[in-house]
Amino acid sequence: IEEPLLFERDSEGRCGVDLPAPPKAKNRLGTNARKGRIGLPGISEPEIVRHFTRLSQKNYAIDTGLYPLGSCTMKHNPRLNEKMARLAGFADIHPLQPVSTVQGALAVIDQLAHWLKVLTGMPAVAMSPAAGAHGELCGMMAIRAAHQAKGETRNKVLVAESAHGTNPATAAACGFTVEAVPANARGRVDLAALKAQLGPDVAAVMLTNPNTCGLFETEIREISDAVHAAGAYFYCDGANFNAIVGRVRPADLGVDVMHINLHKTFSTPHGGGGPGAGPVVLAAALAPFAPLPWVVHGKNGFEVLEKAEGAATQALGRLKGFHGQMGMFVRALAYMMSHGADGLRQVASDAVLNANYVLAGLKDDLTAPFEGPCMHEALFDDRFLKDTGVTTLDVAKALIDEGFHPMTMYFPLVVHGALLIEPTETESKATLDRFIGVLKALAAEAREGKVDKFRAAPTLTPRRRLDETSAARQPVLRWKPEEPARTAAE
Amino acid sequence: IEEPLLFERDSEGRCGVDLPAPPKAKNRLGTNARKGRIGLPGISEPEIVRHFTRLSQKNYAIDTGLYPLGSCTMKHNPRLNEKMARLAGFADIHPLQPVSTVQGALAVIDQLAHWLKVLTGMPAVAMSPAAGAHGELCGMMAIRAAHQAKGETRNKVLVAESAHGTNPATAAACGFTVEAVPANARGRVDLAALKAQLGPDVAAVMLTNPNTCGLFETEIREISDAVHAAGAYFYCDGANFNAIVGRVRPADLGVDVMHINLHKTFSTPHGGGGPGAGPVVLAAALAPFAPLPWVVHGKNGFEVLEKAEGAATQALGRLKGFHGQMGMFVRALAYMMSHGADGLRQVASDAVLNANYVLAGLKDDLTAPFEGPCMHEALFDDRFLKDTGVTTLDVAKALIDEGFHPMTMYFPLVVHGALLIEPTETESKATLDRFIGVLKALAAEAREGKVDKFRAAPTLTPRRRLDETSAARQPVLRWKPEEPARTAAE
Amino acid sequence: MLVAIGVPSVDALFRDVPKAAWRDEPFDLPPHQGELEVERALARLAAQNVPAGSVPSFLGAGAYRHHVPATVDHIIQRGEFMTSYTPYQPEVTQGTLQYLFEFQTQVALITGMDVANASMYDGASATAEAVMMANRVTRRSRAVLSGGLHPHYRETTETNARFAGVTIVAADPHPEADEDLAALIDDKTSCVVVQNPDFFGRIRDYSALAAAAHAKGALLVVVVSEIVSLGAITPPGEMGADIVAAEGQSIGNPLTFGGPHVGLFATRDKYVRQMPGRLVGQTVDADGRRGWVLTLSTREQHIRREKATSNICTNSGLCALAFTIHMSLLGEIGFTGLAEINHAHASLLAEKLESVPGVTVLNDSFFNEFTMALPKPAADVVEALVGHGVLAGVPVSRLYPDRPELKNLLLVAATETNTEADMDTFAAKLQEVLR
Amino acid sequence: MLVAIGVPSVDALFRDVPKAAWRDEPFDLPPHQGELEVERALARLAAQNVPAGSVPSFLGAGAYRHHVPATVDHIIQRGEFMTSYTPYQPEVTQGTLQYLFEFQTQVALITGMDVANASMYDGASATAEAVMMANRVTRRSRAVLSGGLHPHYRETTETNARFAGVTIVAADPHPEADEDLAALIDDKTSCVVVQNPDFFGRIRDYSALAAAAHAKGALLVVVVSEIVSLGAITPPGEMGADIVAAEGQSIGNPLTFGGPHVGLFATRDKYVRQMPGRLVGQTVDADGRRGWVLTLSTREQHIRREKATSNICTNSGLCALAFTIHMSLLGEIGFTGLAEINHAHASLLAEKLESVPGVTVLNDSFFNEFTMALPKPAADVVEALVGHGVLAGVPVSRLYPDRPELKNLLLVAATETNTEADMDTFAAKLQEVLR
Repeated sequence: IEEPLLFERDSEGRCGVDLPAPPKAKNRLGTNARKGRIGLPGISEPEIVRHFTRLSQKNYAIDTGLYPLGSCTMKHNPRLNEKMARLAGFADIHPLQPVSTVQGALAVIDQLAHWLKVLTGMPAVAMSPAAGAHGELCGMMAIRAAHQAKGETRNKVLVAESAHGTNPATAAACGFTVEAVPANARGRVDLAALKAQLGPDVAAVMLTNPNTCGLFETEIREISDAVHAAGAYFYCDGANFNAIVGRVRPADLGVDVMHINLHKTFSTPHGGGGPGAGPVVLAAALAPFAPLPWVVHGKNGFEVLEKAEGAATQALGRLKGFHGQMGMFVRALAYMMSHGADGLRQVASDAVLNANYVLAGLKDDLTAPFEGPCMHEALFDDRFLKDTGVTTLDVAKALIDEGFHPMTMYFPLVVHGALLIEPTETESKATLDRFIGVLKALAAEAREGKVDKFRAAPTLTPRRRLDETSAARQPVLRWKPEEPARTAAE
Repeated sequence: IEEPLLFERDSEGRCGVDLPAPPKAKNRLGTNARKGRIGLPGISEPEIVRHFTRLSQKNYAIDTGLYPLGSCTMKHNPRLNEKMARLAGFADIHPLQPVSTVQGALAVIDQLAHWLKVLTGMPAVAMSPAAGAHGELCGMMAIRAAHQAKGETRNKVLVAESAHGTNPATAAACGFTVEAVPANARGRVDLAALKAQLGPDVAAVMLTNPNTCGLFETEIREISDAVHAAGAYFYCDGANFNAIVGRVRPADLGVDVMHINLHKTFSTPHGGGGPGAGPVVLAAALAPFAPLPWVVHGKNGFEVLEKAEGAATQALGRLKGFHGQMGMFVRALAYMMSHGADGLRQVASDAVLNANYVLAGLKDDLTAPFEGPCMHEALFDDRFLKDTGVTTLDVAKALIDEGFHPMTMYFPLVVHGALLIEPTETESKATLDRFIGVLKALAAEAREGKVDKFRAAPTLTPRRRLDETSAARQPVLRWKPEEPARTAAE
Repeated sequence: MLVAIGVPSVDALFRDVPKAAWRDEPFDLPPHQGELEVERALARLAAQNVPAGSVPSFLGAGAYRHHVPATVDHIIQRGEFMTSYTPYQPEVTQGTLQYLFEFQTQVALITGMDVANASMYDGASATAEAVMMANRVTRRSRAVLSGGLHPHYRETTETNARFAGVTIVAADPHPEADEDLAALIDDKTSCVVVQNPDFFGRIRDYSALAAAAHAKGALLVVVVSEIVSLGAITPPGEMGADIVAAEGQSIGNPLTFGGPHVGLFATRDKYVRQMPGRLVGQTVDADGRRGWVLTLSTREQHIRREKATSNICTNSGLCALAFTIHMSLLGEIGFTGLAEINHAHASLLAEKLESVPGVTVLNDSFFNEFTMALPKPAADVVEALVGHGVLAGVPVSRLYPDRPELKNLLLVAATETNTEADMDTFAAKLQEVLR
Repeated sequence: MLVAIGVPSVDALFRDVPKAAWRDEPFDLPPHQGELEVERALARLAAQNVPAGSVPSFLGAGAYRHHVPATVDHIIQRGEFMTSYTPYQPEVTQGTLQYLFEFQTQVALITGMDVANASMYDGASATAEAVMMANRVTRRSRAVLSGGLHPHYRETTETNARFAGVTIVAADPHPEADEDLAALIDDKTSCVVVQNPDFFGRIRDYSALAAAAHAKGALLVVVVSEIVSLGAITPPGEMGADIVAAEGQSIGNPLTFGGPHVGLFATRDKYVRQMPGRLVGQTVDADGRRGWVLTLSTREQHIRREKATSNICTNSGLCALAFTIHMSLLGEIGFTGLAEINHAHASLLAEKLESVPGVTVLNDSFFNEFTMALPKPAADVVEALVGHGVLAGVPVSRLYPDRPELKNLLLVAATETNTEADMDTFAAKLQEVLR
């Protein structure tokens, strides 16, 4: 069934809310009152519930099936966390209430910070970044501020070739020039190349570990030592922290700064693209530069430092309004408390176990570019599709018709036609077995030359393949009313 | 995608909850502790969320589309009501807490009772019945108790031919014998026949008004006068009260007792078959017999009479545990407060308008057995299918493939192959137009002889027509583990 | 729309209504209000109640405060479940039908019975229906009720019986003496109804009573008002029960002042066609694929009208769904584990309260609820403890006001939701009040 | 599973981790807890806060307490929305894509702009991105900020600017004087950033400023921190704005201590390829049916890496959905009606507070928030009023501690959620505290 746009519905003069009459009071708007209609449709509440319910049914989600997007960590989102975030004591407090009236909220921030610091071994954490990329921005700013405080001008940042696109984008947003560090044949950073690139102009090196090939950087200590010896800082992209949480502390690997995607490792929902939260843990050398606000212990409980003064004199400034993503903090803390120190270890173990099970199950049918074991995700390239006429994209779309969301495609860039599969710890063996079986069958069909089937896929979805090229060439980014002229002609 | 039963899932030793360890304490269970396994599967929380989410997607619901089940009144269920029912002050109170600690709950019962009394014009209401049929039981018991109190033995109940099946079943459950009252050619009760049936052995007459043909009983006053003259009581089935709420008070029609389905007229959700709530309004003559408990105004606020003594000496007893369906009361009261006296009138007007619009739109293509205007639902018979080979059932199933839930079929019994359509007030004209269009097209296809298409329908659903006969012949009412013998043989 | 219908006004559509009964003005009730105002008004009423979770609370007597996982309420609110009707059109309601089939299976498993229906209004009305069913099966109309049956269940059964012309023989309630129900069974008796754990919390083996009943051609009906107990004690099916009527609220459903709750009803295969209520059965569709339908509807009122097994048309669908989800989450380990914690908490509480001077626990055995004798009227003690911020339990006199011999008895329950600190508070305050 | 993989233990899979960094024992953190216990612990923390809805509350300054219809939170919790990812696979995420397209349209309509993106983190970060975008469009790097810009927005912009090498010229905040921003624009200026209503609540016509900026080749960025105002005042698009950065929290989203909120971002068609953030566009599928996809991704970091328009990878999806649903429910009548009530409440409140001796309202115009001068430091007054159970507003000194000339100023907001009784309480208690 087709679902029209809200703006295309029968709507004459309806309203889905019932507002009280305004009291009589003087109009003090001044001379800038709105004139003319906005153009919003008026639709009844039942129709709106139905509209969005039907739209929701056009979505795939963790709640409907496996979502094996490598590097995105689509794990189960416990409903307890949702319930906790909606307690009036968290959801209905204003960010600028007197601090005496929000001590519990500040305690949540403080407790979450404590968990993050212990789990990473780092002495400080900046809580306000709103998402992973925002956390990267925060981390790179802290690095820049630290160099500036030392009177150093270092303008170059080395970024691993396999890095998420946000890494170079972030470095550029902070005014750095970016240089790629190549990968070696084992899918890790090429240590010799890195050493050659390091120098007095390098402010930082940005790596992901486990990296985006799903591999642990075996020479991580050698890397961090080299970075430090060169006077640079080691930024670790924390997107894959879920592979080692409770098992390995980034501080013990020589990491100076790392963001943590609460929506990946700590299960806050992805929400169709946000909101996220990206707290950043900082080594002692970078801690003084953490952005405002800071939550600190004071005489009368928690206090909030909102200006660059006192202990926060070197703070790098402010990254967003208010205190950060409180709603996400509550969810993440609920997750941590539910799992505990023991449960979080188990998370990492199960995530790695599941990924290796997929790798083992598929390595004979697909082609794995690097030797295992992998960490939380299994990487394949498209050599198994060679000469079949079928592409990575085709496989992904065919998977949709089998009832599964595709894996991450064409990333990381270091292998050709990448297929990056991350099952996460919350999937059962039965689900993985079914997924492996389907992929094996698809690989066989590709070998058998069923190109047409692949090209046509998906066929069982609300829409078939969409024309992205024309969408970008002639962008239609909003609904517009039909031209009055045309309406009149009809 | 097929969804296995919970019991068929991979489950070795899992558990979807995390319980604290029990404290050390003496075992005082005695000698009857459970031995042996129960046989419940153990499944993780993510798998369970997915299981039930997927099951939900196999359901049609008001939230997904028009649900025009005549006599069932499937209207929009506002989410505000759900939110209110979940306030801790309502959801987390024990029914036997000291009354001083539940004054707000008793106030809800009292306020809802007030609304019901004013809307029906009746002086009393019994709140505890758990559903419509339960309310009928309550009403018929009150009638029997009243006759007994007068020392009369009247054992016969007259029930309209068009009545819901619950009416005769209820009368029988109270030990009455049941006699049907025929309908006349206008789809109303045959007054002359009724008068002839009335006599000193008749305890009550049970009618629905508007009746199940969707028609208002034009001679309702004459009927009630005759019933009263014969010393009997007039039980009105309130299932269709939504057609006249805010417009007509049953008391003004001579009704002595009527149940009210809160899930029909007052929008509490049907929930796939319950829970409902069926308060019963009572005339003064029947009020003393209302079942326990009674909520009354006392010196220190509200009090609860739980025994047949004092004011409640003649109470007919108890119909269920505790106080009735509190959760439903809160929802219904929220609905009433939202609509107000003015909004409830509008509900009736819009419900009747929508039904007549459907009647007008379809009367040339389908066959209407009685002349309009109708009230809240439009009745058709199957004359329009004569000689087509297509049945009412076929039309209903074909409607499913067009994205609509079928109307009520083969009820009321007074017309052949009935199709009873109730759109309710919460549907938009656009939706009704689409529904009318689809039914017109189906009628045309039936006339064109497309029998095969009808017989095959539905084809777009998770299941096609199901074999109800074999289900009843060899009932399989629960999952059972496979026979060990067979497992061993495999 | 009026033009299409051909009337000048909506009021014209109501022309069949007698003039004298037509009301042109709104009734004397408040006008409509916005969400904000309704929410404010109802929140004010809610605030006039003391939520059981806001204070140490130990009430049971047929309604128990358990922890319901957040997942349960999340799923039952999905519109596809909540705003669907009774699954009369199975092709588009396989979701509802499958969970009800799963529910029936779960109920059968935990009660140890062959088969269960798709739920009833509550435990009390299920008990009344069990007696009616026993009458149909045995073609007799005399039922014997234990004094240990929950008073609301007894009263509900008596009310139904009175109007259906059934004789009820009810033993007196007694918290300590064992009753000889076998002696009350005669060859007109359709059934004997017992509760386990009984109203006073005692756990009994009814196997001998089952044999005695069967010997006289009567059925044994076993009632369970705290379903969690079945995770720890012998299920009725293993004691020879013919019908089980139970209250399922404890699994998945909040207290909600006593309703809606969910009645469970199970029996033996051979009696299934006399069972009241909805039933879901397995079948196949036109393509031979497994599916589910409402079945055996020839027992029901919409087919058999006055000959139906009962007048019940609704089950407690959404509450049954909550039960099914919670039970699925628990599974074997969780359900038995939950029972274990409940018993341990109650045992610990009993120990603490027994140490209060003047207090005696009367039970020789119990699950998560027991009866204490106090040195003064229990209702007064409970009222006094409200002032100390403790909801102390249910005075037996609340349910048996007419039996002075029970007036010092207090029913006390503990579940997994009670902390040891709560228990200590209770014991300390009780001691203070009794001093 | 280990057998299939061919390792003896899960730990063996971690063999690439350096021994020195491998931790065999759990960390020094609490062990796992059940739902019941977690819920109890977090509820205890929640109870240490004073919810704005539990007392008369008049805080604004960029976060506003509005009534969110129950429908909104119901729908956003549907698993298909909440547990879905960024819609990279459009065939199975048309639900997310369509609502984002609807969101973009709503934002464009209410701001009076051509086009909007699929949301940003919040108003402050959107403002910083607006300045960066203006730099890209104009190839300049000097931005002029109004003193009426929310201090958090200014600080965020300054922080970004500092690291990106952008010059910021910021006017001083002043609650009464009109600033001459046109005079600060030179031919190196990329944009001038104003807020409407401004931080002090004043409503301004920026048409002349737009003309002045355009004359110098600079863009006008208009910031809106209370989006409901656009139901009552002239939208930025009609004043010549080139970019609008706004905070959308007021529609559909709770306060939640300041986050997550939802940034709105709109611009002119001609600048769309310089716009940061996600964009959904209309297209057709292989069968020619209308559908939606993420588009213009060549602006984005996963394609262009260090050349991207911004490093932003996430939007505020679920908050944008809440916005879309609430806005749909409101519609034209509701959105303008909501604005009307907000203004009327604020006007009534201003009247009541002005009558308190010593209090002056400084605004010549306002929407739902205004600035009052008090006879003593506003922070002290607010603190004193906490003791009287009133959350009185935001002292300007909370955001400008370093400006003694502002220390007696109090920002006070009223929305549809404030009753007249709340306002009377506020006025009475304020009078008491000032006495």
